[in-house]
Amino acid sequence: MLLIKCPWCGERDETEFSYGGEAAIKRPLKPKDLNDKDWADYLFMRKNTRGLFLEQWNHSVGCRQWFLVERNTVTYEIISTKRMNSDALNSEDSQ
Amino acid sequence: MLNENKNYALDDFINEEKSSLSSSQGLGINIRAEINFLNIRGSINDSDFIKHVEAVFQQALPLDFNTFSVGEHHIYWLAPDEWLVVTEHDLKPILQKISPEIDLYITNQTGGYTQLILQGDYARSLLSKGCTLDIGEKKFLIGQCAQTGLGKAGILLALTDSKPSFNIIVRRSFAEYVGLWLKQCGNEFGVNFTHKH
Amino acid sequence: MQTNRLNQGGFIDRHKTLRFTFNGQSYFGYQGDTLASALVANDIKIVGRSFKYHRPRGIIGSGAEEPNAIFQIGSGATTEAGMRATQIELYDGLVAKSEKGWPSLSFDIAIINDWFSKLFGAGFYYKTFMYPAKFWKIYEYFLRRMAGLGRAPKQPDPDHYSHQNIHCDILIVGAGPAGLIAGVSAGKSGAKVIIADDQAMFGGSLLASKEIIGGQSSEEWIASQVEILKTLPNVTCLPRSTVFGYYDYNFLTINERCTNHLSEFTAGKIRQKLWRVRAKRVVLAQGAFERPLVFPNNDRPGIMLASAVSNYIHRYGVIPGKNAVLFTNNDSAYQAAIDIKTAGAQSVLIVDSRSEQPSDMVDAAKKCGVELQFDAVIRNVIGNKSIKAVQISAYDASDNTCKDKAEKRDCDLLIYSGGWSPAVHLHSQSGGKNKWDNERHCFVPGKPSQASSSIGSCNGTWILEDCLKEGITCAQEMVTNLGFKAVDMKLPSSKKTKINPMMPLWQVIAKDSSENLPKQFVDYQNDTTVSDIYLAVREGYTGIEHVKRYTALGFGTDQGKLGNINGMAILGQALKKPIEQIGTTTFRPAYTPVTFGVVAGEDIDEMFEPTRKTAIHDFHADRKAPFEIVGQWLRPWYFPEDNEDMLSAVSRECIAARSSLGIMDASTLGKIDVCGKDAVSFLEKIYTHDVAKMAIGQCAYGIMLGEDGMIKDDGVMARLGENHFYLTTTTGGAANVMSWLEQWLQTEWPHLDVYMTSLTDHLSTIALVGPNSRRVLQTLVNTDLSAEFFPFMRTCKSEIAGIAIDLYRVSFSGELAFEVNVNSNFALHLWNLLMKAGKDFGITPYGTETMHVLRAEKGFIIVGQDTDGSVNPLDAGLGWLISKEKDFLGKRSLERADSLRKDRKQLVGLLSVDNKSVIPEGAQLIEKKATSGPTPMYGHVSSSYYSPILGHPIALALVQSGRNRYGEKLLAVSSDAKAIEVSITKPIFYDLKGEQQRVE
Amino acid sequence: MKKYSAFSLFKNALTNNKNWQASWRDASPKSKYDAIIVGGGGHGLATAYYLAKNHGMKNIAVVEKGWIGGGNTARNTTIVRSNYLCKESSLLYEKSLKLWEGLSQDINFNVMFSQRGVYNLGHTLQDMRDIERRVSANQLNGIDAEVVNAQQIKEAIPLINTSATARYPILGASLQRRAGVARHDAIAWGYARAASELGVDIIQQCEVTGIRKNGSQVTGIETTRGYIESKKVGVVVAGHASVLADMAGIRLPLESHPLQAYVSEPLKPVLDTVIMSNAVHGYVSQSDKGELVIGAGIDSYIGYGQRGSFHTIEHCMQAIIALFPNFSRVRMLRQWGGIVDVSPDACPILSKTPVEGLYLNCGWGTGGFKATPGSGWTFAHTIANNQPHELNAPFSLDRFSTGALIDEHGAAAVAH
Repeated sequence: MLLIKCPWCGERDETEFSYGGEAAIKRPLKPKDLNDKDWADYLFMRKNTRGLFLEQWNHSVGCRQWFLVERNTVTYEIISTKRMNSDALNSEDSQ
Repeated sequence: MLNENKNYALDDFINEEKSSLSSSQGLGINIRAEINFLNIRGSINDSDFIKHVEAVFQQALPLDFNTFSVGEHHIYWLAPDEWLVVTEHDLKPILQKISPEIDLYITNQTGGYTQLILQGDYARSLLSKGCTLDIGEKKFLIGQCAQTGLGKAGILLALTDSKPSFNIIVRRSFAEYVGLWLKQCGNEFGVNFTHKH
Repeated sequence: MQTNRLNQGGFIDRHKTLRFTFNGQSYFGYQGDTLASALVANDIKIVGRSFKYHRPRGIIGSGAEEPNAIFQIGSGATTEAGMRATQIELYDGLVAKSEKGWPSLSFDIAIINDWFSKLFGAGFYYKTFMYPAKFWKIYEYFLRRMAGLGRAPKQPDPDHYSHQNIHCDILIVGAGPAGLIAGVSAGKSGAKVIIADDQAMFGGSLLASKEIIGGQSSEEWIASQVEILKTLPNVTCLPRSTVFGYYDYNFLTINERCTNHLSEFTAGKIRQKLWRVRAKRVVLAQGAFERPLVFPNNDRPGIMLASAVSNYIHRYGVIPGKNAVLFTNNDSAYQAAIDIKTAGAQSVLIVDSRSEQPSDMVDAAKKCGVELQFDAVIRNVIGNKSIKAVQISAYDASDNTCKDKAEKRDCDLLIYSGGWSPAVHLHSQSGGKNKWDNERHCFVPGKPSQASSSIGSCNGTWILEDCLKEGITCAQEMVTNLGFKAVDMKLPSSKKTKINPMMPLWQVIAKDSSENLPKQFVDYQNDTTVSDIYLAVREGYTGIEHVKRYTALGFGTDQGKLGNINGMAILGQALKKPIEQIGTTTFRPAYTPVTFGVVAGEDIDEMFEPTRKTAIHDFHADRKAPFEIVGQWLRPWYFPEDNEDMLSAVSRECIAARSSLGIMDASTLGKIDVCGKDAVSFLEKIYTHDVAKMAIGQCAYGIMLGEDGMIKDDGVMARLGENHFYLTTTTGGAANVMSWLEQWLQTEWPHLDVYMTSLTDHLSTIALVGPNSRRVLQTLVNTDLSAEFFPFMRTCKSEIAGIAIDLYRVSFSGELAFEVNVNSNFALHLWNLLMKAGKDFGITPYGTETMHVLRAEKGFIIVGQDTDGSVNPLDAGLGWLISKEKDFLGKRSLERADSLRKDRKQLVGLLSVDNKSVIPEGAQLIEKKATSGPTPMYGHVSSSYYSPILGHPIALALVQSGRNRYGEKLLAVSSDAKAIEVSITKPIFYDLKGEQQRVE
Repeated sequence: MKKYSAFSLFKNALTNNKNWQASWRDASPKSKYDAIIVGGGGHGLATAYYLAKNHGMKNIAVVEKGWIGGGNTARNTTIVRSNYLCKESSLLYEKSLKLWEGLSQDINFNVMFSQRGVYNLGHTLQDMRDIERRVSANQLNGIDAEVVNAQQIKEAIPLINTSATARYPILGASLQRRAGVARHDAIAWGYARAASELGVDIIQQCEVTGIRKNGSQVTGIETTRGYIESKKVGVVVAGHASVLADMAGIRLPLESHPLQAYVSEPLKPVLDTVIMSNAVHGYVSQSDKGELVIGAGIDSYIGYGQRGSFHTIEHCMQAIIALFPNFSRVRMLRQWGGIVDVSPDACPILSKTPVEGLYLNCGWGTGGFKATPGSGWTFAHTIANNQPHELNAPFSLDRFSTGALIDEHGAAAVAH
């Protein structure tokens, strides 16, 4: 049962949040320039990391804000949570 | 005559409770009628926005997360760019004061919310049966509010005094569920529904 | 007759006699008894029959580890299965039945399993019952009836269960000496403390001991500590509360049994509570389990753990036997010998596998007249329904075997102790590993993986003084680094006993191999014997997980509390490996079983999920409209008059809407207010049509696609201002769409200045539908509703009887229609006004079914019914909505190879050729049934109704390259194998030109 | 290999069961194999068995990082059915179901396949439309299926709550009578024994740490027990598929989620069939041992921890009590979690890969157990012939580029 620190509302029970999956998947600026394979990569291919993983959560029952969570997918330990527009996102390499 | 702020969602429910429920044992629930709700959106980086809101409402806009300000109205923080005004005042004059020049976006939510007031010694115990938030005396203080879950509904919870009194603001279509929930879980403590006019 | 009841002692009230029945026989016990202690008091030897071999079994333990005394309690709706007599507090009228044994406990016909047990070795069922194949059903029928412990009730549970969330600084699990003193020192510091213990009384092992602590008797000491805890407002004491789960982030679950000890059913009371705890720190002090010893026939009734004997004597004033033999490999068991001798046993002999060496326990035993025999073991037990005697042999530590020569010793009780296993279950659940300790010969908790620490005997600390010390220091460390000021606690003095190390004796090994000896049980509950483990190894099941699964070791309802360690050690011997290389076993919740009811809590029946009603619900209910569940909402399905059936009601409603005036409650639609400088550019990315080109006041039908190009949701949207829009979504999709939009906005385009606010609850929507809708509405509003001023697909603000409204001239029926949005507080009032105003035109309220018929007649789709996750806009015939110029979500996917396939399924209309059969929704469309192999299917029927206005059935379907097949005929085949001939048409049946909705 | 039978049991009993031999050889890795299967779960062992039996390959190894059958094979709720919506899925699962029907005899190991029927409940009008659509499709695909109404359900399952006032009333169900449950451990041990007999090396405690390539051709695997050479490597590791694929530089359209289940204490027979309800997220059957075996919905987040969150269990309990109000006093004995790899279209990937000689079998989501024999059968074919069997051709990796997804979301929704 996770305990997630919303960057605005503080620590709340997992049940207040909804999951957004892998973070920092940048939508291609010109989709029509992509071939089918590259488009599929963006659309479906995922890191599905075993270990440290950057993901998106939404405080859906609370302030409705989407934010970033760095979490170990094996121990479930949350290393840090950050607001969307913080540097973490930008530093993350985009596919 | 039509009562403009009556929340029909709970109406039947309340009537039936009135007769059936035993007197309070340190716990009471009021359904608050005759109040208006306004949702405000805007950017806290926009000082004009903040100034204008405070001018319109004659009251400070709570910029601290999960707090509310009390004056002529209750103004609750909902999100970094969103607030909820709960007021007994007529909305027309307020809305007229709003300048189109300012990036302030306002929606009337009066029909969208129901407010309950939960009061008494057992209020905390009752709430924590269905709320995972830590609302202990030391943790959840007067002037604090939080959007959280109660049972399977989302609520806005605020502590207004040391009785303690909690304001529970819930979306209209979930109000009946929350009412039922409070009644069922409140059995343990003896809930008491009254309809305040 | 309570023949084994002592005249004094124990925490029981001899003035409160309680009557109970066991297998139909009446007995008496006292207030304070457990069912087990009462049975022992009444000298009941056989309490059950074993799982596989149906051997007679007696009570072995006194707590959660008891494998044999497992009963069905009560009857009817309130019966409970699998209950341990050792954990049931006796109450007056308690009814208990043993769960096996037919025709009777003392004579169980299935004992033949025991005689032919060689046939039923580990995993025998994998090797037989295979031939002939079709007989398995019969074999299984009998196997299932042999298996299973108790019976589930047949009626709904009348009891109530409750949940309680609680946050604390420190949760202490177990109120034995270590837990108690930790609780006191933590509590005094002001930290918020919860201390839970699964027993009715705090005190743990001290309840059964005569220790002196700080000059007080253990009884007085417990009382004084509990007193302190009770006076501290920051401490919550939870007796009868089992911590059964330890999850991530120090989330623990406690099962408090509130009324189980009072009766089978207590009306108006909560039976059990689930405490959902978030603790900053956790102290694990649940104690340890004593291990049995493994030797031939070690399961006979009259064999009991040493700790259990002391418990029965001290806590319940019950003496389990008169002539006892005690078999041990360690010092702790000596206490039981001393206790039972002091309590009045005629003879007590200690058989110790170790050589004699001076120790306080030995002296104490000798002093009170206990006989001792060293370097000896029990090699067999005589008597099968109750123990008559034991065979004692000399034990040769050099080659670890016992000599053949045996002497017989009569006794009516065999006490045994194989040492102790710390209760590392919760530590293990929390993610912590356990490590084998070769001094203490047990698993002890390794490094905690969460903010917790183990103290006392569940940390492998046996000596009382050390346990108390650990309790104090642990608590003080915790409170200090939680920012509280630790209070000084002085360690209460207690007797320092010198104890000699135990001797690891996992199995009494004879010269002859164990297969040839009588059964030596490792796991009593599943009848797992030493030979089963050797057999598993022989057959290649050598990993502990394999052995456990193959032999069922540890898979009983005691989850191996007694047998696991012995089993692992014996496996080690079989593999000639040290036990630490066998690996540890991980424990999972529940520590002890918990009822489904308490885990479910209050959220059952109508509270299982919120039911949402519109502001106009009362009207529908008054009209006795049946409701359709859509998402969480209740929507009126149709409005029967008198005792109309559905078909005639719907026909009446349809005709009214098409010929004069219908009214519908559309309030459940999702409604979203969108504003902000970048509202247009945001919505351009979301919708497939050109949003920028919309004039202010204009409405449009819009669809949203997922990035995969498939239709996600649809609805009317309107431009209310330069940067201000109003969107509607489907009823079911509302919440998803809102958070989906927020996700795109916040995570992909955070630079956009857009604000979205839900209006779903604030606004109710009333649709006025039909040729007379304008005329009637015009009588109520000042706004000019003529086509000239208010044409199709426009919106404006207006007012009815002083109530502000938003008017939309849109149509989901193909008729002239208006949707009225109004503050929900006024919705019912407004609805009634409209009903009144429409009276002369026979205004007819209609529900979702009529709405479906009307829209189907026009070929309007319902997302989720006429589409699923595999339908794109072109398939649905909505290509006209797709903007050529701009990009939008999902556009790129429409150009993938598969999206361009010519033979994709497309939305079409269907008419039944006989012009009267209504095609079942879901029916598959084929040309003809294949004589062999799969029949090719070209599509399926998504919507199908009888159209009253047309006087014949209509249907919508998705058909491969359907738009090229107009006129073709197919067969619609439904699950009842009926086939209806249908012809493919355009997906529109009524008012093909769309004149009604645009009518001037 | 000594044949298992009532007679062999009897014969061995006479000799105190001392003459039983090992079910399978616990082999050590050789330096080179014709084919290596990574993953000693049911699917991997079945693949090895059919490679040897159907395709005559003898020099094969199955490498398993722990103990065979210790992953999802040991952690599922053992439901076997084939009543899927899409032709592609239903034919694959039906092949599997047919193999189940003769499996105990084929591998001479009682997998206790119990064809007690599976009910998929419908609670809304849309549920019933979807059920009708799926059942009629099943029938036309030659798969037994029928639609039953609430009353028929009540007759078959007297304890179920069919009250019309229930929060989610039961309107009807699809029923597949040939569907049922099986014994999870037996499937791994039985295939291992049969494969071992055909010469397959079963290598436990051997974790793969790398996949070696020469250009685009796989050449072998690095393991904790050394390098093993092979030009054909089949990866069948369920939840860990992405991790293994990554070693070969392949990205997959998968997310690994916790899936939780729990059992009650063993009870006398109380439920003789299998009930599934996607609307309320719970499915339940009773094992031959008497335990109620109950599965919950998957947890929302990616998780390799073989455990999920407690509220998922709570919700599932509420669902089960909604269906069976009399189970409220039954007690939960043990709960656990597995790791399921979920694909975008809720269908598996049984496919060749961009790396020559590397084959993938993954993406079964919550539906893997039932497919074990069919998965092994078709995957073996794919590896042996370096091209897919007609039954698994549609489940290729490149369907995600072309967009030719097999959409089970439509009506079958969650597949258990």
